[in-house]
Amino acid sequence: MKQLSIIEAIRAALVEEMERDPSVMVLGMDVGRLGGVFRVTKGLAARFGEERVADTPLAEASIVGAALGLAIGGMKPVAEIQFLGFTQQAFHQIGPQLARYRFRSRGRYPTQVTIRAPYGGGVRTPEFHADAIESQFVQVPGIKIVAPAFPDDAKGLLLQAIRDPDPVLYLEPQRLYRAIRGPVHNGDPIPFGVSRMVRDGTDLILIAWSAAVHLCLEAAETLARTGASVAVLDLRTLNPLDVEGLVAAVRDCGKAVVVHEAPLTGGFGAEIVATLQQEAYGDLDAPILRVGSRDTPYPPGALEDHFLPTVARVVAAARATLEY
Amino acid sequence: MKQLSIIEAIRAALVEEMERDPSVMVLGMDVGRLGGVFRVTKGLAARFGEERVADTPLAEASIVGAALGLAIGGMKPVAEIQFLGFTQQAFHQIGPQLARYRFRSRGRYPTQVTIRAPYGGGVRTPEFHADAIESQFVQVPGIKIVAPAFPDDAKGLLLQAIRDPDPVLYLEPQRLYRAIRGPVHNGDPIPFGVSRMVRDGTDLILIAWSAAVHLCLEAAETLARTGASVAVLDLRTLNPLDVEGLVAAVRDCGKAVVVHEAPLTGGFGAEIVATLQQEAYGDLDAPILRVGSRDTPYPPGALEDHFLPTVARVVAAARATLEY
Amino acid sequence: MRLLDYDGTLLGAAPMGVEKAQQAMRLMLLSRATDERFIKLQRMGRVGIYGPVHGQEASVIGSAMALDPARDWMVPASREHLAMHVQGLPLSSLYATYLGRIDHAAVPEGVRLLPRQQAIGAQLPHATGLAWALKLQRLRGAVMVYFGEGAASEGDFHEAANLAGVIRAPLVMVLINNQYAISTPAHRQSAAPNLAARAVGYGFRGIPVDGNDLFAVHAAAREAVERAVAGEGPTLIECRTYRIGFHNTSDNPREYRPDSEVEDAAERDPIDRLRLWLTSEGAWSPKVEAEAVAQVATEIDAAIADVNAQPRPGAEAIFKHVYAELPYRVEQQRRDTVTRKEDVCP
Amino acid sequence: MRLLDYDGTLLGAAPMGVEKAQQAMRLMLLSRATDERFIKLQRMGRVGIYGPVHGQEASVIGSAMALDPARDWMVPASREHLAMHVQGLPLSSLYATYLGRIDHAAVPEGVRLLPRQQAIGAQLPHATGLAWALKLQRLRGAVMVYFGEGAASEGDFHEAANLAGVIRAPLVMVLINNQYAISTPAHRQSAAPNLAARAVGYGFRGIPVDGNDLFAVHAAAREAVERAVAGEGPTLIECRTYRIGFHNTSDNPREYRPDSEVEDAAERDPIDRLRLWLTSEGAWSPKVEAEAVAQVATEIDAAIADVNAQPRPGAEAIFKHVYAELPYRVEQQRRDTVTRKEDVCP
Ligand SMILES: Cc1ncc(C[n+]2csc(CCOP(=O)(O)OP(=O)(O)O)c2C)c(N)n1
Ligand SMILES: Cc1ncc(C[n+]2csc(CCOP(=O)(O)OP(=O)(O)O)c2C)c(N)n1
Ligand SMILES: [Mg+2]
Ligand SMILES: [Mg+2]
Repeated sequence: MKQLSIIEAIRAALVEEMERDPSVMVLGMDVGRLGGVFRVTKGLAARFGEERVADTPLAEASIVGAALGLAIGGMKPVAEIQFLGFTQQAFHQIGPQLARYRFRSRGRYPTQVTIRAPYGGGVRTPEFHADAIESQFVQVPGIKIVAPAFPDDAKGLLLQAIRDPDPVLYLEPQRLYRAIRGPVHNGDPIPFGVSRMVRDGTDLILIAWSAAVHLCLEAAETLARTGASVAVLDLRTLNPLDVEGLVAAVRDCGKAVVVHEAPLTGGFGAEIVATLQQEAYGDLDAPILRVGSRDTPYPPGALEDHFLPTVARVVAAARATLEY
Repeated sequence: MKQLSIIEAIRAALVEEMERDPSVMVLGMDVGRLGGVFRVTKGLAARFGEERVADTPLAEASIVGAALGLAIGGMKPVAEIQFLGFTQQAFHQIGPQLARYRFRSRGRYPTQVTIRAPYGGGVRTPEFHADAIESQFVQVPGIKIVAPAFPDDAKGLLLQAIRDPDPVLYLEPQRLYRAIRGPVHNGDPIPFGVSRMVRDGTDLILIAWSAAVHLCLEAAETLARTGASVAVLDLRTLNPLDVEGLVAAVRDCGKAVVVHEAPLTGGFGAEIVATLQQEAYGDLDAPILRVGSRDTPYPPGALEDHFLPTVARVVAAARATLEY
Repeated sequence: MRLLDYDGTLLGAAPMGVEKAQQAMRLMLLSRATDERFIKLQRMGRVGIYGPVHGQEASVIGSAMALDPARDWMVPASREHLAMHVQGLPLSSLYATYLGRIDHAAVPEGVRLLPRQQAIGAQLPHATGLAWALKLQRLRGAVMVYFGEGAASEGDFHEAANLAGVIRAPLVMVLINNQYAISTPAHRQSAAPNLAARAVGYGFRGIPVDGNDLFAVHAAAREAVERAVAGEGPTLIECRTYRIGFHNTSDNPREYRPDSEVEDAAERDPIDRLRLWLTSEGAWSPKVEAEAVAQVATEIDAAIADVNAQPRPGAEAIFKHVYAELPYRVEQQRRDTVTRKEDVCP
Repeated sequence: MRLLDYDGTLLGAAPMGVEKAQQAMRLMLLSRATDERFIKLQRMGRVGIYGPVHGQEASVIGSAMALDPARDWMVPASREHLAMHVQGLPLSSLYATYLGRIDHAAVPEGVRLLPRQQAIGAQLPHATGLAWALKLQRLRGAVMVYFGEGAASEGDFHEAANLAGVIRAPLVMVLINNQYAISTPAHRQSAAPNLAARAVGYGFRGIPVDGNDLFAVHAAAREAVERAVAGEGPTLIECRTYRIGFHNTSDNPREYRPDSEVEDAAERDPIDRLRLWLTSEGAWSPKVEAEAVAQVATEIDAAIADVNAQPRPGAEAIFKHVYAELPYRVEQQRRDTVTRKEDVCP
């Protein structure tokens, strides 16, 4: 099996889908000749032409709004927003428009649009470029949210995103883009709403998505050295949420910690805790702690390690939970 | 003491602050001669002049962005966004700009801006006009979020909002604007971060803010008829959150239900549950249920009663909790 | 640009024959009668909120009639009711929105029309994208998008127009400048005396027209559509008209504008002007008008009766079309809502 | 608009005397030397990311010098480094941003300057609001705001400009059209050949100038500032220049533009042009230049040494200035972070 980086896996999915279906196209800033600021779409314009891999003006709302119009007109656009932080400029075209257009048109205009955006910290970016604002989209009914942490999932989930009849926000872990390589199947889309146990364990489960999964794996490894058996669950998609998978995992361990890169308050961790304490109340042996970033703006790169969750903080929360 | 509607209470606060401080001004669509689509600012332009009560073009991002610039230049703007749903058009000027400007400028430019916006359902508005998207702002460090449910609080909290050195999003319960009247003190600002017990009870506590408080009061009344003693806590501000008040309230009752108008998933209810199950775990005698709107787009007015939380649904959740 | 003078004198070549002008006249009467009927229904509590077209009929009908519904698309804002009908939406579907039958209000398969848009300006990038899709698929056709002078202040307008220029989209942007956005007058909306001139900043043509002149609007729109279809890119048409009615049924314009201004505007009524010309051509008379008015009333009655015969949507409707397939939790909510059968709505 | 020809010939009246032009020349050299130094520091891993001004010096310096720092305000985007210094920001504070001393980088009290903006275009409505504040308080002064031709595609540009027109804000909008937004060329950014013409759509003046001509930029900016201060409203100045350098230190322009294009542009170098004129006036020579270059290097050294003498911010810094007073939970987080003393940063 091929070993790919996440960038390569995403590119492979785009190429496959564009080969398979002529209505699939890519649009966004600098996605054409340059191949995007991270070179994710490198080579696509040369291969599929600049019409199907289209550079757009610097205007996020029109990228999303036009993608919706393109979808209504029969295309299957994959729009790149250069960094998730800049989806804020397009916010009114995502939640109230793209996500609701099927509903508003009573099913006449389903909107098969994928929005790809890199996000997350750890790479000393300028302001806005690392903002983990996924939870702001969780409260937008109608749009699915996907956040892979491994090359294989990156590919399979993107295949599904592009083919999915609903709009999808596909979050790319900037920090892992080239940092990890892994086997990538030459295969089918990965269904949404199915979490994955990426490490087994019996004492406690760490729940995460995107880059935070790797933080959890490190923390679990550290904890293993002191004899704790810690599992790690990768949610993979935030909407649909794998409620059954979560409940089953917590039932087995009785203890859980949720870890995410977004600031603590109002992060998607809150939803997971609220769901679990309702659906698995009887199985819980301790409160579910959350480890997130600090409730401050994302600081300049040199200070981000004070802001982001660290292995040490995950380990500390896990220990507190184990000892509860 | 004067009996005022919420609209009158808000207007009274605006008048008092504009009298007191010449740098306080109002801007927004139709706020001048018309007095706003709900006539909240009625009479202000005549009284303070059209420079201090300024109609703006139809462009939300520029209203918020200009308010920030006005504040940097020494004014204390109170910006009206016609409906909270249209803050989405200004989203990138609120979270990443207004809320972070103090931080970005390292304290050089504190941004004393109030954004007022009506929201919430129950009045059969067109699309977007009822959207309860407050939780999207909860994950924005730097901006305070205020949501009064009574005329007295509406006035006192708005006085505080305008005087507060930090930016404040002030949410007005559209449904209650003229529906209730109440005594309004001629007095001081009400401090943020202090919840209020609006009904005492010992078996269970209903936690809410804005219009949902009244839903809870009705539900508590219904439950009282079957012998349950149900308290109602009005949060009043979502950021800062009165964690101590919440914990104390839950400690007394052992059981709680959170009620809000926003769709269930990712609503601020999740944060309250996650906070309480961590901070008051030992005091909880049942899982904390949440009652919210359905996880769908806000439907056309004629269907909103299927979407919104109802007294019946609050009562059902409370009963399930009481019987747990 | 003006082709019909206030007194009905033709100032250039008529862009349509007498028969088509008669048809336009009937549509304008239908538009005005629809306004009257729905204002009445609103006052009776049978309609939530309604925004009349009164005064803007020439802009709305003149432009809509320039499209080929079998080839071109229409993207409305929210006040172009009858344009939607001209594009192929059955009258009863048009009315169904106001009468709470949301599924009946849906645009039928085959009609190239998007739903009404309540977020001012948000439809503009959709229209650009749709026009782009036509171009990418080498489909002959144009997209016409409506918006007000208020919407022209939104960032969405700018971004959509600029993108349309860059990709040379087959797009016709019809800006209906009715002088007001709720209470805000056009001069407080922009310091630019000529909004059509904004097109220069996007690299395409802008044309200001007398929006109360059906012929001028139609001629400008037809040319713009032809240019779009021929691959010559977008056009911005500013129809200068006046909102004689209130903003909507919750509005009272006396709070912000003098009656005299409205009376002045009423003297330039677009229907009067076309009637004068048609009459001078011997193609209209009080008798023809009376017949047309009666026929319009019958059509409206029939359409409303049709809507009223449709079942009112129940709880199920709020879960339909949210996703292709409901996720776990939403499906749970649907079952809860539907099985409780608290059909609390009227 | 052009005042200095490519060969340094003066085509009209010089908008500044020889001495001021020498000062401008020194600032442009300082700008270019700053670019070189920070690119070097970035390559050494001491700076995260840096975007050079190379090629745009006349636009940046010529406009900045038109402000009266004791009266006027400047709102930068992110590439106008030296303009910020001209406005009164000490060189060491300017450099501190790149060297991770965020508190030292703050704009000192009394300097009428906003911080750099990383969200493209977002500063534009702030500038309009600030200009509005001056006007409301009857304070004499103008606000100058910088942005690129890429930023001019954002909705924020449109909304800010339109509002400025309506309120006749004392605003000078300096659009630096350096032909690229990262890899996107200006013709893919907009189909409009003349971005200055957008001003017409907002009811104020737009002036295209040769952005490599210090005199033209300065004359246009000075007139615009004067008009703003005199209450005559906003001006949009489009400085047409070329980004000779890369977008930033992570960019490689060879991936998207031919070297020949850059070489062509380099022949219209703004520094060369001013040097030719100053030399022809007998006010510049290789010797003067050598002295200026040496002095600039000394200034840069001193400023960097000053920054390096500042303490690196610790964990405490991320909680400072989030609110006037930290709410309960954030205060808890602060205590946790600070007391653990995991000072993990370098
Ligand atoms: C984004 C947004 N902001 C505000 C509103 C509230 N609103 C509804 S109609 C309207 C005025 C629209 O003016 P214009 O675009 O000129 O269209 P007209 O009503 O005159 O047809 C406003 C402000 C809205 N619906 N959407
Ligand atoms: C809102 C937003 N979108 C995208 C980006 C990423 N980005 C950074 S610089 C840049 C290009 C800016 O071009 P222009 O405005 O012409 O300024 P220049 O870089 O040429 O000085 C882009 C797209 C951003 N920082 N902000
Ligand atoms: Mg209008
Ligand atoms: Mg540029």
